[in-house]
Amino acid sequence: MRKKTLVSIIVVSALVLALLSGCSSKGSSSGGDTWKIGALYPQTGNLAVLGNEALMGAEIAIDMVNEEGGVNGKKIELVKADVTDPQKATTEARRLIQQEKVGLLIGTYGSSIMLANAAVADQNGVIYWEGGAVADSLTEQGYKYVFRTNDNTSAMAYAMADAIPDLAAEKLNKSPEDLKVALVYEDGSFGTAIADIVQRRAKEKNINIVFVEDYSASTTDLSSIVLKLKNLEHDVLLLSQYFNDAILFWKQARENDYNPKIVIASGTGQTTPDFYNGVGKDAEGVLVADVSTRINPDALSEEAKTMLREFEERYKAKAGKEPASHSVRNFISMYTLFKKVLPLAGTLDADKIREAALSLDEPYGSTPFGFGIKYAENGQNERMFNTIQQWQNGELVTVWPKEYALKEPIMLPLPEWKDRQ
Amino acid sequence: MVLLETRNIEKRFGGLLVLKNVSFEVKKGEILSLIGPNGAGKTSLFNILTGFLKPTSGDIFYKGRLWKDITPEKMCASGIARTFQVVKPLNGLTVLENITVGSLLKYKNLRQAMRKAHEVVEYLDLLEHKDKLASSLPIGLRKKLEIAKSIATEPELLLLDEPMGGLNSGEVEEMIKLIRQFRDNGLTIVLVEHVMKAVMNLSDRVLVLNQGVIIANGKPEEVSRDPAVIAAYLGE
Amino acid sequence: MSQLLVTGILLGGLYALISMGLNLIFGVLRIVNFAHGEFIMVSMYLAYWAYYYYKIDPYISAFVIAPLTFLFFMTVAKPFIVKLADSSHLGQVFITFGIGIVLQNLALMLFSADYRSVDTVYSKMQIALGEIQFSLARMVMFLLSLVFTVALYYYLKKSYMGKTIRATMQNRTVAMLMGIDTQKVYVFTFALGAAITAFAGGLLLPIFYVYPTIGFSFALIAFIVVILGGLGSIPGTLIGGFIIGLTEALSGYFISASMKQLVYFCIFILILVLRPAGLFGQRGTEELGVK
Amino acid sequence: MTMQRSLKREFSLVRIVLLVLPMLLALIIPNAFFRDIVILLMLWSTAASAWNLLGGFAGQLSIGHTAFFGIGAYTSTLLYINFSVSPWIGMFAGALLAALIGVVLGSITFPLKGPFFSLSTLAFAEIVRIISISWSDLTKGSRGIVIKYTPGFDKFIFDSPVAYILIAWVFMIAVYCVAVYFNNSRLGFYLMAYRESEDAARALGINTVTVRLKAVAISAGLTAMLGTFYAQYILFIDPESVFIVDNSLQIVLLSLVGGIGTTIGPIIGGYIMVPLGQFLRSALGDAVPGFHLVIYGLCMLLIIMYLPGGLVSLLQRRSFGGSRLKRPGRRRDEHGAVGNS
Repeated sequence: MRKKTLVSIIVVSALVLALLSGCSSKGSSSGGDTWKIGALYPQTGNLAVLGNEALMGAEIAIDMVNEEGGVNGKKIELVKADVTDPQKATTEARRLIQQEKVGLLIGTYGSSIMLANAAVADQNGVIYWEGGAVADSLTEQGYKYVFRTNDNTSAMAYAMADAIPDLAAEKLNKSPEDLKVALVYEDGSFGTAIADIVQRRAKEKNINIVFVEDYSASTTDLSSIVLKLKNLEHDVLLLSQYFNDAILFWKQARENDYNPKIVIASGTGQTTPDFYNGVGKDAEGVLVADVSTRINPDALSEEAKTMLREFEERYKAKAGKEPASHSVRNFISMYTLFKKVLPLAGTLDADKIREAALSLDEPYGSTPFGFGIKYAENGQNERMFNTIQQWQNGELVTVWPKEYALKEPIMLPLPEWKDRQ
Repeated sequence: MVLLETRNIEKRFGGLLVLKNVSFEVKKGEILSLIGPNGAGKTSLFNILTGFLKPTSGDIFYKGRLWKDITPEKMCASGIARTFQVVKPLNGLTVLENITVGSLLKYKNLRQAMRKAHEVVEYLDLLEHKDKLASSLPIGLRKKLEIAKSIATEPELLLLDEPMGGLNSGEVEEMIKLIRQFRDNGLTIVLVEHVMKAVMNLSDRVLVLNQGVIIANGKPEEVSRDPAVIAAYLGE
Repeated sequence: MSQLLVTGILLGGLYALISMGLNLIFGVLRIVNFAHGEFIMVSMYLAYWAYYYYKIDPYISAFVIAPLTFLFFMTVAKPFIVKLADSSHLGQVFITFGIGIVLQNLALMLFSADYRSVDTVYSKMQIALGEIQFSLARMVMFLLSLVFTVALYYYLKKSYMGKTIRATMQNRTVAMLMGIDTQKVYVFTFALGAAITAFAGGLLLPIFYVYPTIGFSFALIAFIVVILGGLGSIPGTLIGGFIIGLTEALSGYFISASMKQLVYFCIFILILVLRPAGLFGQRGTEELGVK
Repeated sequence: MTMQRSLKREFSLVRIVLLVLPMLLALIIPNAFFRDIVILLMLWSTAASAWNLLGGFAGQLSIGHTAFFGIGAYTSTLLYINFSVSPWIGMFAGALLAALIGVVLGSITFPLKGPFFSLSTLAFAEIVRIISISWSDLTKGSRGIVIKYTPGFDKFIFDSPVAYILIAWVFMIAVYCVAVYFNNSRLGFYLMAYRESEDAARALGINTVTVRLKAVAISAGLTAMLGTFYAQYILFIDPESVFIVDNSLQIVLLSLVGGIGTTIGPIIGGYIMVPLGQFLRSALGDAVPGFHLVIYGLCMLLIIMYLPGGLVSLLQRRSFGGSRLKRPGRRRDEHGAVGNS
């Protein structure tokens, strides 16, 4: 009998544990002189790299705001949660709202997590402020309280397709119609989404894609695709890859002496310093479609420049490395939220915030990406875009479009491997 | 009348011929002992009769009809129960439950089956052990449980594979009594056994198998005098 | 085409090498080691830090890391292995799976999720035979897999320890009766397997890159290779590696890269059903120590 | 007699309390997060006991059950999205499909034992996952499917968590009753016999093929129904969340912690591990990334290594978990080939 009670005790205590895990809300709920904000980012598992990268960007923005005395005198208190899949995202989002009494949710990286966060926030009448994930689907759900300052998949895919005439056709002196384009992507949600839109856009611009293939990012070998491409006559290679596979692909391209003439990648695998660390000098010349802070300064407002300078100092101090676009995205989104939207709203009330956000109207160039700010009814910032950047001596510099270009594109077409050192 | 009959059963494992045209019959109500040196093919024969092995050739007649491609479950359902020389108790279950699994063959309803199993338990006086886990039993009781399980299926023909192997003399005596009881209750029994004492005073008929061939078939005392048999055991 | 075959074979050698250790642990000891991938991951990190701090080349540090791993399992982790050997296979799955979780997230805590790789001179070197190209690093992996196969094969066949290991694999009880200290054999074999795995991990570094969750995909492949080749059969593992390597290259090339895993999983199930002992395992061995 | 006694045990006071407690607590405490945990807890406990029907009673240790879970989720969702079939109906369609696939898989992998069966189920689950990704015309691939939030009973979507709590609870009780039935019926006894020794079972007239397939079908079907529940609760499914191997392992882990092959064990396992994981996640969420999983992993290790029979082994003499979780090879003689051949 004693054992029975023992087990029952264990079970009950576990349930109490569950209750606690909810009620163990740290600090007071929103109100007083702090505002509690919930941060839902994947910090473990496969999405951890960019999840933590993105979170850091948000944290820096909040540090800055707090050091300057907070929003209308209210300090921002960030409550972090590790969400690695939709189920955990749903649970944690509920916890932050119900238990931690956060007045607002921010996130994230990874589209499935983003969708889960947004759904909970919108159901609970709380604002969800997206700072990193780019899937278009976020703003296609008819949510009322969901906003995204940064770019979306379409912007990225369009940039990839639209740059082909200038960066490929011109350099190879062919007309865009005659170009043969190959498209390779990882079959995750991001890669698939990019691939779909790129193909649609290419058709509009009558650029003909002659080869399309996908693969699982978890693979340990990509030689089969590399060899297919090697035996395929094509001028441009479009890539949409995650991390490990981006490095693996490029390493194996060299191993198998596959020499693409022009490579335009979407901004994930090839965007971060990890890619350069991974493949070293071989990264030189690779084109990447992404947002960038390495753009022509003349296109930026003074505020944007100072904002960027400060961010980069803080980031280097914090992480000891160069920031990737994902942290900057979150930084800018959160900076906009805390510096522009919340002061205007003066409260965490969702409708007030929505009102304030919709009323914003800032010209292009007012953020370090060159974005303006003008939210559409569906919450998407319309004044956003992607540029094409290129790896030049270890850093990504914008080379397209002209008005934002920092440097001229080099190595187009790419030299053969044997001619590289 | 004849309950079970085999005609020129032959079995080879690869090149090795373990049974060579083995033909014999089992009459209803008798105790037939199957003896022979190790490796004579006794267990193989059992496995063939119960469908655990397919014979290379030869026919098996049971209750007058020919049985093609037989399986253990079919044979058991038709009234042939067997025990294993290396006993196979259902370790995770209690003694009563072990036996219940057997009685479930005839009694679909668990409650009846358990009641039936309980009778078997009393019959084999395992009462004080009925709630023990099979895995916790000593070898003597395991052998008994092995038989109890098969009895519970209410067979007509019972194939016992060395039920007395590893038992002490006391237990052997008890086992002999038990087997005789079974026969008196109308069961037909085929017994593979090395304990000659048991074979001699139990069996109505003895079948001697040597290197896959039947070398003798008759009353115990005749067989024990048969020179071929003595040769087989002592070796030329 | 010839290029494709070469790539497939080289990949096969790589797979064989990372599976060799698992073949000892799972194939011989029947310990279902779900932490195999994490063993690889840890050794890759060790190699990485050795390179990062002391500029020790992975090919050299591998020769240090492997013995260290061996010692670690012979001494510190010994009681754990004994415990593992006594649990049911399901118990083993989850003990090792738990260890996997712990290791993976320790790595995350300590080293962050960043992708780390080394840039050695040879990691980019190419050898060209006419049309056919291949990377030096992969070639080294391939050759070493051959060396290991031969060495391990003869070790298990000829040496006394090898014989006791095989005896224990055949029948633990009998081995015990024959006065073999089966516990010692278990620990030794496990440590040996772990050491080989660690060695392979170090060699992977110049070709791949390391991050906390890299293990899983390797582990799955290793299991497939071991079962395909035959449990406990060292040459089998080599062949199994080649088969998977080629399957991956060919199906990826002729069907589709997204389908190649599908293809080898199907092959895996087929082999399991049609010839559970694997291509080169002796029949019936798959039943040993398994209910 | 014995029968009633065993039934009394299955519905003893302690157990009834155990089974009802979380549901009641969740109803009393109007705390959405707590309710959320209780719902997930009941969901996974139920999934674990559904697995246990096959893994525990029949000893077929599948680590691919997420395949059935996902098949259930996708079947009902696709029927709902494309043909606006009510998920209530879709749920049974999914169960049927999963059961069929389970039977096919079961008959293919019939000869496999121990780890080989487990690995084959793992491979099977991976195959299903890959198909779900690449057959994107049907499944929308990796992008996953968002189920529009439109409350309504026929739509299986509710605005109040109470509904989900009750449904999840009914599922849990239903599956518990199935487990009790297994434990006290011909089928259950035959499965246990098969688990303990296939030869002995066959010698006692048990058609091991059919009983095993029955178990697979029931287990797979019930798991699939839970997949539907998951989809309707989270309102978003994608291959990475419903077909991922972690689900399979989680399901087995709960049974293992609670006590395999027992009726109440898997449920207790869920009661312990789900809140634990959640507690660590939220308590250590602010700490270094990964910390909470390290702790979780360690807890899991301790329980499995030092309580091989699961928590239930504290409760019952008769949880063969202990005897199961000893390496069978130890008692080679009982698992050797038939007879002495």
